[in-house]
Amino acid sequence: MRAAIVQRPLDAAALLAEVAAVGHGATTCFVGTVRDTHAGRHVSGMDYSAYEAMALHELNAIVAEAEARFPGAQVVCEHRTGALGLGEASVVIAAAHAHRAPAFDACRFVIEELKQRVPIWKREHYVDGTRAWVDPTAMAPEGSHP
Amino acid sequence: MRAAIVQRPLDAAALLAEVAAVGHGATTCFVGTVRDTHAGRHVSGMDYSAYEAMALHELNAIVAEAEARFPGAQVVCEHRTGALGLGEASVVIAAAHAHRAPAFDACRFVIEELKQRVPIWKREHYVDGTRAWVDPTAMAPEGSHP
Amino acid sequence: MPVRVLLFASYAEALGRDEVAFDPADEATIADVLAHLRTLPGADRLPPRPLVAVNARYATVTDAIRSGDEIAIIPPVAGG
Amino acid sequence: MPVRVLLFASYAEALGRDEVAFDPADEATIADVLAHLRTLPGADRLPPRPLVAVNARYATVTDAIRSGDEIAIIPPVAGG
Repeated sequence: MRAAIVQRPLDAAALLAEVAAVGHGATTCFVGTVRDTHAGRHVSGMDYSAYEAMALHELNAIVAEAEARFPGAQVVCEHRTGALGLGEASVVIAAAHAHRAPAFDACRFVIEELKQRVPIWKREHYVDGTRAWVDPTAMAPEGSHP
Repeated sequence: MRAAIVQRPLDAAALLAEVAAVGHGATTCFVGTVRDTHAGRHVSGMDYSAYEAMALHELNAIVAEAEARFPGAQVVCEHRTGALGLGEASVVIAAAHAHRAPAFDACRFVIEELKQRVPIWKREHYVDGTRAWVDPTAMAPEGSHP
Repeated sequence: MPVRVLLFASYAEALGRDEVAFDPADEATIADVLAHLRTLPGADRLPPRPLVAVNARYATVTDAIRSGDEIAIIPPVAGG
Repeated sequence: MPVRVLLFASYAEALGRDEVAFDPADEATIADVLAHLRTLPGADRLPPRPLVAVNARYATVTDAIRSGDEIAIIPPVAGG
């Protein structure tokens, strides 16, 4: 298991390779990317910031919880901070297991927990030049994903 | 959407890139790989064969069903046939969507359906030199994944 | 005109070949194809009700077959 | 000796700074930190009960604080 907060572009293939092992028959990954629309507004980019020490602690805790909840799973997660353009990856999670159900479930667990408790924030930049902090607690559930 | 039966090594990163789009905030992938043990036996490799025309038809149908069931999802799947060594990928699925729940669900749907209905077979080679066709219908559920 | 009957994986191994020709009578069904296969050496290793396909689509044993059809007897699938 | 109070994202923007020093009385709690913050310009944009952390771990407002602690006021998280 490993978690990191990084300032460089993410590499999903590298994380898939990191959890690969001949005892694993199933590997899943999740890539979260900056989308061009949010809550009906046209987005041009996103700034991610973090309380880095705490975010790293929480992310490591979540990855460890995933491996404890799905015994045999190997999980790695990297979250990027800084200014990201449209389509760039903000988070990548890779999870491997002997079998596919826990590989999927471990990956899903990490992204759901990450969104609940890792102190990372994002400010959207809109095509009209304005910007706003994203507050998932203030949005309709439909608009709050991913 | 796209599905293929191929005889070359699979490239998960290429499939992730194929479904990427600025309207997609979430991309998932599943990679199935040859495992070193199965039902308690030590595996040294695997031969995959297919009724290729029918397998391609079923795989395309499954990918189309995934996109219909999860509107907005974009899905691609490649399955490899031939002789595969330990750790080599036999199948890769990538699914992208604006939001994460349908991205995960579409990916999962494809692998579950694939295992039910795509006419592909595999023969395991064991470390002791013997080999056997895998019959998921004859195995305990625990040993039948992935 | 005969139909082609395709065998795969463990079934091909059981019968020692991956294709069988069968000349169906009028109004023949897939059941007739299976009955013919069961006369061949090794056919005792086929299950009572194998999956079947006609022209690369899943079918049922009561389905009619036509001259030129490609029939397939499908072992338990194991993709992924 | 004062504690450091860290502000992030929309809260840092609201108060126009990302760190505030606060010299706690004996037996002070995080509630006292928040009460101090609410005397500062822009603090009306903080919610009634923000998430808080002490030394990079989630905490509750009734938790005691100690000299040298790093207190953080955590806006709604939006990672991923």
